[in-house]
Amino acid sequence: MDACGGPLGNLTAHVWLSLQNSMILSAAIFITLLGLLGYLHFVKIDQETLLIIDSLGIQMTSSYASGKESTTFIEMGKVKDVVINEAIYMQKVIYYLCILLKDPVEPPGISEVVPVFQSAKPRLDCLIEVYRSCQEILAHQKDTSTSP
Amino acid sequence: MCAQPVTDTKEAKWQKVLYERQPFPDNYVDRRFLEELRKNIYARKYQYWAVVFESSVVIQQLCSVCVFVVIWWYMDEGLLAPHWLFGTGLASSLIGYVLFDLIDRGEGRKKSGRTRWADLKSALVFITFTYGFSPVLKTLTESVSTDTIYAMSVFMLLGHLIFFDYGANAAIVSSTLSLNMAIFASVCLASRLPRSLHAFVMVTFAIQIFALWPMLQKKLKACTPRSYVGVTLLFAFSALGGLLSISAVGAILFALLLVSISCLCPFYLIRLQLFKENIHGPWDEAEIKEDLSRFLS
Amino acid sequence: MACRGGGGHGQPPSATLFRVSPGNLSTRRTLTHNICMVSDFFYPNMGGVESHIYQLSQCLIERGHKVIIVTHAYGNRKGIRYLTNGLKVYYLPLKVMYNQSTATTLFHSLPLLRYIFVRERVTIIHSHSSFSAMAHDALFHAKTMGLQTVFTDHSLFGFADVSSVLTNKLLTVSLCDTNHIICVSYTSKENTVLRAALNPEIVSVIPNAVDPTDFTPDPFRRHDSVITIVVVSRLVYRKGTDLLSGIIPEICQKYPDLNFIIGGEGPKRIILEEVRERYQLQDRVLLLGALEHKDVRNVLVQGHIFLNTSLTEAFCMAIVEAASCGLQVVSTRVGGIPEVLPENLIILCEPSVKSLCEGLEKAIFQLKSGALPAPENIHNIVKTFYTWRNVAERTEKVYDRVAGEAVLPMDKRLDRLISHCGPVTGYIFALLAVFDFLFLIFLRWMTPDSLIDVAVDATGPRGAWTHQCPHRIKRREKNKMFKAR
Amino acid sequence: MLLKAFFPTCCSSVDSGLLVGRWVPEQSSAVVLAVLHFPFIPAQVKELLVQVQRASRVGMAVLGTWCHSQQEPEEPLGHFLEGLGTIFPHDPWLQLCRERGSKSWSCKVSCQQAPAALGVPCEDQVMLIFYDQRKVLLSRLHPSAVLPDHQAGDAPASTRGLAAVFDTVARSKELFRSNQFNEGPVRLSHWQSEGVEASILVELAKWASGPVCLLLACLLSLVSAASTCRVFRLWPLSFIGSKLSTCEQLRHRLEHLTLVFSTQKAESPAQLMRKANMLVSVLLDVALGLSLLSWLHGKNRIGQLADALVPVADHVAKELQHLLQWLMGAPAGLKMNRALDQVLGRFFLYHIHLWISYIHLMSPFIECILWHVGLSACLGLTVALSILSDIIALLTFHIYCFYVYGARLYCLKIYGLSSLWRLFRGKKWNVLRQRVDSCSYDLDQLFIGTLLFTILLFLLPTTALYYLVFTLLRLLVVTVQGLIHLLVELINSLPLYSLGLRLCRPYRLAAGVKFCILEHEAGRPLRLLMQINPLPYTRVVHTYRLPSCGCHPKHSWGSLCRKLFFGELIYPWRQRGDKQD
Repeated sequence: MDACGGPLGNLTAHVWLSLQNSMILSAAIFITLLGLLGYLHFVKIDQETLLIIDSLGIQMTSSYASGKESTTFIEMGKVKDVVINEAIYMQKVIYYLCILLKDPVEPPGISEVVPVFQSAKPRLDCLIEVYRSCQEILAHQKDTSTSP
Repeated sequence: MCAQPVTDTKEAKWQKVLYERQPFPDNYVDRRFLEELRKNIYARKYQYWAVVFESSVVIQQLCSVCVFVVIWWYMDEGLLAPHWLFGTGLASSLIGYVLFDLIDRGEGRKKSGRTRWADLKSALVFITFTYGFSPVLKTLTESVSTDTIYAMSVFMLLGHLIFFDYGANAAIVSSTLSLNMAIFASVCLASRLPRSLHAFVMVTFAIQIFALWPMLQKKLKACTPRSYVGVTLLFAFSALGGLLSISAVGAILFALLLVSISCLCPFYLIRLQLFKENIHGPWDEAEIKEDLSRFLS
Repeated sequence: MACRGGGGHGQPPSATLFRVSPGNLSTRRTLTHNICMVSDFFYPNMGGVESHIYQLSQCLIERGHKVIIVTHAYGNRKGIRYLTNGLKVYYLPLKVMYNQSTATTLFHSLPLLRYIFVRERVTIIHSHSSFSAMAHDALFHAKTMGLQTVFTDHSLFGFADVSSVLTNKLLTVSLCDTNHIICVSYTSKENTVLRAALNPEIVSVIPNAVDPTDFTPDPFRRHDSVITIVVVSRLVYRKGTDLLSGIIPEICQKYPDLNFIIGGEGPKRIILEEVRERYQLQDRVLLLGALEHKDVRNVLVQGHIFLNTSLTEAFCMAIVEAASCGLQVVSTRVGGIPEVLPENLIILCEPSVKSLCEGLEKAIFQLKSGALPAPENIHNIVKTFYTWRNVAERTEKVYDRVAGEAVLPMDKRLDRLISHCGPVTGYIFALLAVFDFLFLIFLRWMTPDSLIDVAVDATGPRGAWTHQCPHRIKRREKNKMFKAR
Repeated sequence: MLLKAFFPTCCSSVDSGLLVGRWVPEQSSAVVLAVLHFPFIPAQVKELLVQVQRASRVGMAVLGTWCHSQQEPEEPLGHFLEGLGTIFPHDPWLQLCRERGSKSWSCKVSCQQAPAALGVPCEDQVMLIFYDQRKVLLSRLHPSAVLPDHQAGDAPASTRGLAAVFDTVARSKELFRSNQFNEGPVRLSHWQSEGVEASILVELAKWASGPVCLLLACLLSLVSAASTCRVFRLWPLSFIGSKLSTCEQLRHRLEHLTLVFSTQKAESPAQLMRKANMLVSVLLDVALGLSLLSWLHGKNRIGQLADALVPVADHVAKELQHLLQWLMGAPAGLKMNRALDQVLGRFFLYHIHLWISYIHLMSPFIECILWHVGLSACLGLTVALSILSDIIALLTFHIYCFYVYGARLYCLKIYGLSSLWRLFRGKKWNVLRQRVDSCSYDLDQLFIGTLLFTILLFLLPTTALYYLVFTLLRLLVVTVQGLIHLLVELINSLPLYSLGLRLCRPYRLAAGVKFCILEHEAGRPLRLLMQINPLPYTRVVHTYRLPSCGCHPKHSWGSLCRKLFFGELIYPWRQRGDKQD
């Protein structure tokens, strides 16, 4: 650097600076894009589905903004009940639907609580509707499994 | 009881009890409300001259600090030879030591059970350690700037004055901390002196004026108050004189400080007592007046 | 903890309304309130305030009101819980600063508290304990939101030292526009009126209560060959543990047939242990350590005399509990203690070792001469004194009165703060009140009240819990609560 | 209860026939495994079923009929199909029909025990679930705790839920194998495995693996016997062995190899997977090591390296000398105590001098040592890396010494200052009650204490600076060693085989299933497609991670900072008294 003094040195320094600037810029853009992709792929949930199939199980699907889907299926044999619960969430108190799983060791106990619609967080009236239909199916299930 | 007819309620007398249902609403305010309120029951009456006499402890301590700083200045300037100071200090210490026992005719010594051998041992320890460490002290703060040392010393001497045991019963008082801060300041200042002998003499002098002198003072004050006042006045004037030889402005300011502490502050204390309004009542937390430590010792 | 009732699954509401038991129906009133109790102190923490809130809430629920409790999270216990009879408790995730009291910034709790007040349609905020920062926060926010406020003071404060000067100023600010204040004894009322510079007309005295069925005497549990003195208190300076350390050797030297049982834990326990070692009283002074509330009765019934050495006390529950168990009570004459029990049931002494020893000797003499009434008789007298139903009735009257009052609008509130709390403090807190109001407007703009789901009532006139078979749930919940303790 | 029929997708377009499979009564589900085509002789069919049942220990039965035709089955055919039910008595009797060329399916269920319902179709009660036979056969459900009694034999009822379906399909491998080339008297349709050629190789490998394993196991047992020999238990050797990461790594690898080549058969799929993972990890390790070896030994790189090493060590020593000289001046304008500074500086300079002479003494042998060390790369990259780590530790021994001196001095000062500070305030530490009590000291105690306090306080910056500088150097070395160790750990513990399996055959590691609705119309059976939900990568790694050698401590950041502040020594290996944070 010190070999080429005068205007030439100045120029090279300038070019180098602008090059470095553009590199920084492109790196910033790249990182932002990467972050955005990551956000769309891992964080932003577009749609959540709850599928309850009589005598088979409950399937929860959440599809991300990038199109990735993640599915969890819970067999009916493990489901103890579906309930609406309240929780303090951030600076709010919300209602949420959750699935209670049976404890395999101690049947009347609950081993796990699986919350449903974690990102959508629907309001109570909507939850009640879902809850009623879930209860209908669960009640039907219980009737048929105990009667024969 | 709530079912009693209304005519009775007029005659029923309100009682300050909770266990009876009384025919009054819950938010009823009786004439006896707040009748147990007392004001200023623990307020003390102060005598002006008594307060002035008590303030002499503060004066003494201020003067001690002043004398110490003046002596240090003389040493630093080379106006005072260390031998001379050491000799004077030794002589005055011996006189003080004899006085200490003479004032109460050795009663305090008997009570504490401290032997003369222990005193000698302490004196030896002081002298040996100070003498042994004085070369270290000399080089200790070489690289530290003089301003830092001055700031530190001022801070430590102020701390010494704040935490000194003036006889008040407060949480902040800690005679140990006070003495330690004074020694720290003296070590800092001594390290600025030109030779290690100077440092040694300075630290010895600090011990005499900050540790031994207050002990003698306390005894003087307790046994012969009149001579104590005299000693205080003498000490204050000598400190003022020493300061005057360095700086006239400083001496005037110091004299003003002494006057304000010994005369003005007691006056204000007595005046402000008139505005005191302390509320007492049955809700106060009871104080345990007895000394309960006797059960444990 | 699930809200099964919330789904209203299958039960037609008209059918269940008639299933309410007749006893319940008789106490149901036309005017019911939605009450929110706020305090930092609640179960699983143990103490007088905690049990006061719990018992009062239970009795108010019984009388047909809707009651919820808001407190801060205790360890793992956070979120929303239901206790006996559908008493809903919000354990809010707020940071605890000192002595189980939350840190306050005066604003950070507003979003959550406002959300709860709106979704539960609360009409009256009832805060407890002047030590609780959350209670004061809630009062402040409730007044900003235009809700009626009631405050219960459970403690006494001096006026002499710096800390009490500061706290008294804060109490003045907090209570200057509170609708009504409840104190637990007349002494406490005088204290609170002086501290907060209040009009005594808006201060009611409603004592605490004990559940007399929990504290019944059992004379067979105690040995009549020796005299047993029971002390149950936290071992701290304010409870006079230092006095106790002086009394124990004095009395034990005088009476060889006398034992002490001391229940409770605290920093002063060490001096009791030292006294016990020094005077070789290991077999006569029994230190039980921390007691659970349900064990207190079992300890009390083992003794003949109950000793209370408190140095300050607004309303001493411990002596009422002891008297209810049929013990002769010896206590210091401090605070509201002289108001609590009639003279024939208590021996009052000055707070000094000498006076307390004399009181104890008098009690021992009475005991030996048989001048004391039987425990059963004492119990029968005491059990009529303080009941939670009575407390709830009287509190309800306060609510009725408060519900009719108008809440000060913002401008009047600011005027009152400035005129009532002194020039500096008044302006500062008026400014804070304005900030709070602006914050509330911002929150209302962020999440309008219409977007907040109305909570399903657990208690109250439309409560889901009152419509279900209460007994089954009661038992289950009770078990759960005991486990938590 | 709703009747669920699991039907393989590969059979959805085959000719009509009988449905062969297993009936799971607890869930009222019929798992169809194959379609048996017309014509057949009933006795042979029964014999086949008995045979398969014996081999797989699954209750096989004819579940019903399958009809794949142009139009709706005509009356006689319908009667015929119903009539078959009397030959193969089963309850309930399924009648599946599909019209050729269209997508309409129908299903009838007839129960024989209830005579009133005989032949009465109840179509809304049936659910058809299609599944891919191959994937279900090969996949393993996680968590595998659902199949604990895989070896226990005839207790298929104990597996619950969908695991039962998986179990049934997995056990009836026998059925799929026996009729691969349509030779038998009965004609079956089901999934047929491909890749026969590859399977020959696999068979060969299986044959060969037995003796190879035996041989290697013998060799390994010899090696391990040698390593446990008494000589290595003697004091200096055992101490060095426990501190050198090379020895740890070798021991770790030896364990791996003995496990992989043990002649015992893997008991469970998890164990098999573990073995495979270890094998792949060892193979990869050795491959990387060999490539490193070839790179090192080509073009005299060892010589270049050896030539470069001594100047580098010299250079480092020079730099250290400069650093010390800088510290002996007034570094960064700090107020140091000149006398102490000089003493410390000279002491460290003398050490560096010692070090340089040691290096120069060593320099003729370095190339030779490096050459031999390079050979160790054929044992694997991890071993080479561990040796590198050890060499770094040896070459920076002087830094370690400086660090220890600095830390000890600093630690002494800190503890002295903290107790003297208590004396300064008139307090003392009560050992019995573990708290600070107030105490009244004698005048001479106070005086000496304060004198020492002052001296220590003014000397502290000097010591602290030396400590700080050498701690930073030491931390640099430890960080480099830690990075190498991390790399070794990564190679050691990454379950490469499982990850590869997850990448190429996602269905092999199943986290569960998911369903797609194919047809949901009133009056027709609900048709669902069952797909396999693969295990996420994080869980694959978590489940199949190989245990690491665990000779390194895991400090929490807080405790590390605390130790650094108080001048306690930090080591890259675990101390005896250390607890894992």
